Amino acid sequence: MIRQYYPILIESLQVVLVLLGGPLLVGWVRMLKCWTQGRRSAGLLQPMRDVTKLFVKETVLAENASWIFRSAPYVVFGATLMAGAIIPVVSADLPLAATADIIALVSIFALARFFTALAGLDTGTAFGGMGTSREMMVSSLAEPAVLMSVFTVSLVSHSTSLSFMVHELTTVQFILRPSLAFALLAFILIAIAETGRIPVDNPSTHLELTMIHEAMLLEYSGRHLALIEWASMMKLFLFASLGIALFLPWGIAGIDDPAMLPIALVAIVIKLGLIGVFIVLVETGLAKMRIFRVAEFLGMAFLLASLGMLSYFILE
Amino acid sequence: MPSPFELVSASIIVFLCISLVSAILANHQQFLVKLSNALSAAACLLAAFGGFLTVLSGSVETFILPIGLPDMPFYMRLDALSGFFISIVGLLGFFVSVYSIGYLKGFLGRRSVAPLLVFYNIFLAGMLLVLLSDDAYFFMISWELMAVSSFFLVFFEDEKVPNRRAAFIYVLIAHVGAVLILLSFGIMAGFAAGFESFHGYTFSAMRMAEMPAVWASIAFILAFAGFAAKAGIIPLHVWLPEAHPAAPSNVSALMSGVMLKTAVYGIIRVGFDMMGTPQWWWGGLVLALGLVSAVLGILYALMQSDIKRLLAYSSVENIGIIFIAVGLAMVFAYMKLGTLAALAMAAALYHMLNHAVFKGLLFMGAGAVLHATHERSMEALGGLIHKMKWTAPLFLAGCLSASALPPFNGFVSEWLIFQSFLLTPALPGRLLNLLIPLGAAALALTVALAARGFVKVFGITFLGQWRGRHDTHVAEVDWPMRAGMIMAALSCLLLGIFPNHVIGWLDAVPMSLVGGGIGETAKASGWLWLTPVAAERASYSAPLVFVWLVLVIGVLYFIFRARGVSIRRAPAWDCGFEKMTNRMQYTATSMSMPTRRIFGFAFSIREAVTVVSRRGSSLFPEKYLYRLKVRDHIWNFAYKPVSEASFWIARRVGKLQHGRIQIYLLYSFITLVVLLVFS
Amino acid sequence: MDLSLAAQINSVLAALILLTSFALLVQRRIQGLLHIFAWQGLLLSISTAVVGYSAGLHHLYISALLTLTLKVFALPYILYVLIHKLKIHKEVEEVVNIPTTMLIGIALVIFSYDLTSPVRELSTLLTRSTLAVALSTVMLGLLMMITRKKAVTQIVGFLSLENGLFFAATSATYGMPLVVELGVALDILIAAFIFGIFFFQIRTTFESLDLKEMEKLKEDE
Amino acid sequence: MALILVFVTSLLGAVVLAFVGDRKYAHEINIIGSGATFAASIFLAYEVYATGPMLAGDDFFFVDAFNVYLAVLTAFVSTTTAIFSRKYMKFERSHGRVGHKSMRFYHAMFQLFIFAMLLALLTNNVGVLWISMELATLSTVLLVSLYRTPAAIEAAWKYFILCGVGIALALFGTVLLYFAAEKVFGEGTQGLLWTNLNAYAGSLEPTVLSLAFIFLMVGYGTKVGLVPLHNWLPDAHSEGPTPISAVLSGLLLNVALYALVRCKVIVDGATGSNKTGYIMMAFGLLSIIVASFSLLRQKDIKRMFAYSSIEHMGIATFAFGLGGPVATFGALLHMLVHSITKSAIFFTVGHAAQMNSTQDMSRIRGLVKGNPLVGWGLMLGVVAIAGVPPFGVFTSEFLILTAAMKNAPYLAPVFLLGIAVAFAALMKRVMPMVFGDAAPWQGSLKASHFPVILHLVLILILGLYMPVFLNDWFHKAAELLR
Repeated sequence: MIRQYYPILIESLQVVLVLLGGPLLVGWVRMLKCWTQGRRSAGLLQPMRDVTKLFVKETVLAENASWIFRSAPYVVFGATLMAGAIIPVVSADLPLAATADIIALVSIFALARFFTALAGLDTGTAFGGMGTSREMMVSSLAEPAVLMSVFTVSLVSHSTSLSFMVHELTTVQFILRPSLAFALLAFILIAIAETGRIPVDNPSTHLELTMIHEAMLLEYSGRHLALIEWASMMKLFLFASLGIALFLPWGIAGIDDPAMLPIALVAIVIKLGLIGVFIVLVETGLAKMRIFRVAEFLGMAFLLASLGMLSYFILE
Repeated sequence: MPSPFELVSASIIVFLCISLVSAILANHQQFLVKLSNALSAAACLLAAFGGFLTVLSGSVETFILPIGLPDMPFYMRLDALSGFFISIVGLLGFFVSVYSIGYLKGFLGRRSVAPLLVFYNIFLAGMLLVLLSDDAYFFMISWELMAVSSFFLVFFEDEKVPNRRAAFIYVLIAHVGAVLILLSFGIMAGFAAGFESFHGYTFSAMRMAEMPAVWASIAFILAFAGFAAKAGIIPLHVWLPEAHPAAPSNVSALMSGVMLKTAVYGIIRVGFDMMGTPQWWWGGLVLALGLVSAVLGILYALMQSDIKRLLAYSSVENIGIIFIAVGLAMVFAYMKLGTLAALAMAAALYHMLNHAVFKGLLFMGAGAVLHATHERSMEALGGLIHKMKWTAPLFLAGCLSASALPPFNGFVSEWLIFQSFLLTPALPGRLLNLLIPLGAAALALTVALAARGFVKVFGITFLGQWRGRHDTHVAEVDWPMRAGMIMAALSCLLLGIFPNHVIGWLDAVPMSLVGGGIGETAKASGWLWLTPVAAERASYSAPLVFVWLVLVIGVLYFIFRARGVSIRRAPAWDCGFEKMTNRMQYTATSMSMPTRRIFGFAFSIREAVTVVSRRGSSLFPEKYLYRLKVRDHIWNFAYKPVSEASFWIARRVGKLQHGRIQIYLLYSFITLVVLLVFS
Repeated sequence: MDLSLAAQINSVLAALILLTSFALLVQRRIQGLLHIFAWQGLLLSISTAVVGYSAGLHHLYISALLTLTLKVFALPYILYVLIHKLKIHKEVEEVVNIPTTMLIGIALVIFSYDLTSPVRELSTLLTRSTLAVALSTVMLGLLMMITRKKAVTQIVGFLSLENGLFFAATSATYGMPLVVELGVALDILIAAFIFGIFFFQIRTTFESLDLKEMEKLKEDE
Repeated sequence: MALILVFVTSLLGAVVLAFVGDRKYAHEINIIGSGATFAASIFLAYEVYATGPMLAGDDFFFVDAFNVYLAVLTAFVSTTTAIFSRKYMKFERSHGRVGHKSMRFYHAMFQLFIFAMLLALLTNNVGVLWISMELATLSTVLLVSLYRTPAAIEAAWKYFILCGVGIALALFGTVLLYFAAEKVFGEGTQGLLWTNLNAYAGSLEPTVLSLAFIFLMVGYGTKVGLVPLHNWLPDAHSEGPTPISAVLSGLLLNVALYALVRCKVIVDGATGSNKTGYIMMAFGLLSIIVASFSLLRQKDIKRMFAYSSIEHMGIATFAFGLGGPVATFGALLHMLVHSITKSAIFFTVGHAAQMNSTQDMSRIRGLVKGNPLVGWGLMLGVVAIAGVPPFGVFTSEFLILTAAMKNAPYLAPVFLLGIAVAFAALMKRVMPMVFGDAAPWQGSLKASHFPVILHLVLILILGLYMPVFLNDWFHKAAELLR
């Protein structure tokens, strides 16, 4: 009975986790930040409150906004949620994980970005265009880099389908590989860029000259904005758990052993918490880069990732 | 039930008849446009169907046409490979022909469309003949028929000097390429039967021929160079970004969508079929050039502000991607890895099919924009999404496929190529081993850049506000044009959603060439899941992705509908900026500025800012003029020197014709003496 | 007379012909040019006659006669008349100066001797040495055409070149078959008329017979 | 029988036209005369095809596969040229570029020229071959200078002198041939008959023959227009009346090459080596390269196509030098297709020049607008001559190139270079002339389209389908020349 519904259960659990996890992680990061800067924090649930507030607010649409502008939030949210249904967070045994392997996953994120970018251009404002242009620059360097780093992992684990990768990595005994080290390094850099954190971008700014991701969203309001914000929070969460799944998967429940789940939950919470700490350290430690330094930053990430794959082919 | 071969040949005959009729009925334009395009559409369907059946059954049909030299009739052969390409030609030809019914109306009254119709049909016939021909002579004839007819199509609007220039460069490179191919055939024929008779010219004889490795390589290199020139591989691509914009859009759709593929067909035919097993470094060569073309192609594309030029460069990129896959297939075939070779080959074929469809769609869309606005430069376009309610979404579908985003078709084939990269085992030769990861990296970069490029195309052309000085009256195009684009867009989606069926269908081709297939393993875990080799290695389910997206979006949308919170329209906020004008938008040039900064080394960029100031005082400038000229290096590095050199030689040679009769007599005298001495 | 004597006569004539063609090279005055040319023709016809007599080939007499009429009387006369009609002033102008031309000429003679040596070995004729002379006459004629500036002198060179050919035809071989002889003679006659016409055309269009006028047609720099 | 007719008609035509002079039906007579010759040549061809090679007029004439097709070709092209020259010369006459004396002269000489070429082709006597070659030259010299412009006279003079000298050298070669033959056949005509020489080539003295070949090569090579003996050709072709240019480069060059090849056969037979072949290949390649590069910088339209003739003769010469059945087949075919195509081109060029009243290519524009058939005729003709299928020129070039790739692969790149450059040059020049907007000064005229269309259709057919008899002839001829 449970057995046959187990896949559905685990999948829905996963989806719920992602939906809630995103805002929570962001809240956690903000809390930490406040503490480090010696401010009183708004609490763990603040992001969630923001989103719900936005949902009830009225939506204002620019006059010449087309259907692209209106549909973009839905596409973004849908795509991100799908990614959420694929990346193993607590259990490697996701029925939907086979829907899209890691390459497909990357391009699902790309799909979301594609529409955000179009939305930025749609209203024909100066800032929208600027945001789009910059975002596309970042992405056009970040995407290949992320692909390369995951390639390295998938070469090691002889698979590109996430659940099998996790399974493989958890089951075989651990050996330190230079290629993986490179890949991990690259991945961290890219994750920062992809999720629009300092030093690449600053999610909490609306200062015209520095913003990238926000610039595209300037015209959004109400539920559209809510969807996008929520999606970006989920994205942070997902990248974090993707990193976990690829580079430190220990603790994730393997193929059909539900008994493992509680431990897995605890493990993931701890890991995410640590990642949050890491993010905060980085963000308080560093300042935002000039826009064209970002290119070099990402170029380095790309280089590292390629080095990882090279070293796999040459050394291992 | 006629055999596939009969279907295809019937369509060829129809094409030739149409071109004849069009020549005769030259002064019933109105009627002619409808009739001839409708007929060609029908003929295309015939051909496509024939090709489809051939691939489906994996059958081989041969036929000998008793003309040509009496000792050397025209041999024809319809096998899975040619069948596949024929079905591509037929499919896109069908869409485009339907589209043309509307598109050519734009020319009526301005100029006679008779030449266009004549050469358009010869062009289609020529491509089919190339795919059918089975001996060197007939192949060359069909090849040049294709080339020359398209050459006349390129400068259909012949008053424009740039068009003529484009056509000239095109035909020159095409002809040189053709001669190279001819030379390679010469080698093969020589080893097949010597030159005591004409029987060495048939492909079957060449297949039999035993060639020493050196000569085989020379022959392959020659053929490859020739075909690469046609395919527009960098550095032989220069004709492509000139010719495609110059040609009428329906023609550029065909040229870019299918003509380039015939070159790939040639390489596969020679490399896999006629040469037997390829040598490993051939694969390496093809792979390397493919990579270069892919990356540089898309980079150059990003710099363009002319829609059709941009699309043309993106064709260079896609051909590069196809070559990457073909190169991998060659390497695997050399290593006798049947399945992997089949995977790479299938990826290549699939991507050709996809590229044909979406690039055709995009060019048709560009044509629609051109037709509606008479404007090709994106700098003067914008906001068309409000005026062209049909074209915009269709074009968007094309862009999504071209930038390899799920669930559209472009993604599937590129995914397969990535898979074949990741499945590569250790290879012979350190160079290749380096090439594989670099290749993967380059491909990844290409895909990302492509997405960037197509955001630019769609965003600048269709979104925002009209950038032109005065807002011209723009109307949506008529139904035939829409129909053509709709069909293309639908097939983009379907090819993306049901990859298993497609792969299962085209599996006959790799089966016949590399003796392996992935048709079975691909749908091992049901039609829903695409698993190229095994579910453990990789899996992708396009239908689910599609359904999921539709579901989520639909659900959310209806939730909000149900809550019925009103949406208020207001002027764009833009951080409180006031008096927004359409000149404040980002333009195509400014969009691509970051890329220009990052990848500047790849171009020759000339920027100039001139300050126009009132009354000479530079303190209060009236306006700034910004001029930008971005060209690819290849022209200056490779072509200019050659042409200058040949003119230099020409001048030297001209001095021979000195004008003084005594000198001429002296030539004869010296010749005589020299000959007498040296014999 | 016996063959050896005929051979001696013949080789003497050969030597004389060679001499005349050298004389053509050095001659500065057009009048003199014509005279020398006529002499050359005469020598040619004599040698033809001698060969014909000694070998008892009577059709050679005909060709001898032809040569006499054409080369000794007709052509020189035509040229003479033309020169007077067209008032060509007397001096010959050369591109290369005379001594150099002489040296080149001598080199050519040596060259043609060397060239025909294998042929001479196998020739069984009494006239074998003459082939070399014929060849060198041809060469010298060509040389003359190259080194002279006037249309007339070119023609004279051309004709002496043809003399060389005749000499080869008659004395190296026992004369070509009559058909050919006649044909060749006819051609030469026509040629003579044509250059006659030409001189007038050139004269009327260019006001001179200097070839410098006729260097317009060329590849422009 | 037919043989006699062939000569009678052309000679008679010459005589009659000499008397008819500038009457208004002179053109028609000219056409009829050449037409009759053509018909006769067809009969002759039929006889030969039926009965095989034949000797006639006590061995004075020899007709075989090799020369009979050239004879038919000559008669055919001369007929179409006559048809073309009807309208063309009427235009020239009405625009006062030629007087009535010159018209008389033109027609008579035209027929005489045809006669000379046919004689050269069909005779068996090497001496007579030489004579008729000379006759062909002399009969065209004054046609080249027909317009009496300084340029025309200069061109004619150069033509006269250069070809005269060349031909003289060829005579020396012939003499040497006879000199060698004499020792085998003794006195008399026997020693000059090609059939005999060919039959007993083995017993002729090789040193003499190789010496002779050099003179023949330089001599006839001058008339073929091989570099560096070619300098008369561009001038003569560009300055004469266009019909003459058409027959000069369409026919005379062929005949000269024919003479050369006939001699080559004998010499090869005697020496038993392919040294002659190498010499011819060298000349061929040199001609291809020099001609194609010269094409690049041409301004005068007829001059350009003259150079293209040099290039194609070079190709044919190269192929003959290459030897082997396929290459020789290609060479023979190339002679055929080149003369058909090139004459067609000259027809259109003539009209184009008349329409724009200039031969300067920069002043000829938008022919398709002015006269579509002339425009497309020129375009297709050039496409054909540039060696693009499905036109016949491609067929021969295909055979030659592939054969070259087998027998002399190291030469193929040079060949390729030549072809590419020539193609580029022709296309670059012709596209603006044919397309684009018509020049304001462009006039209209009654062009004679029939010959052009006929030639183009023929050349197209030859590219796609070769009649069996032609194929047999080429094979026989190739046998003969190996």
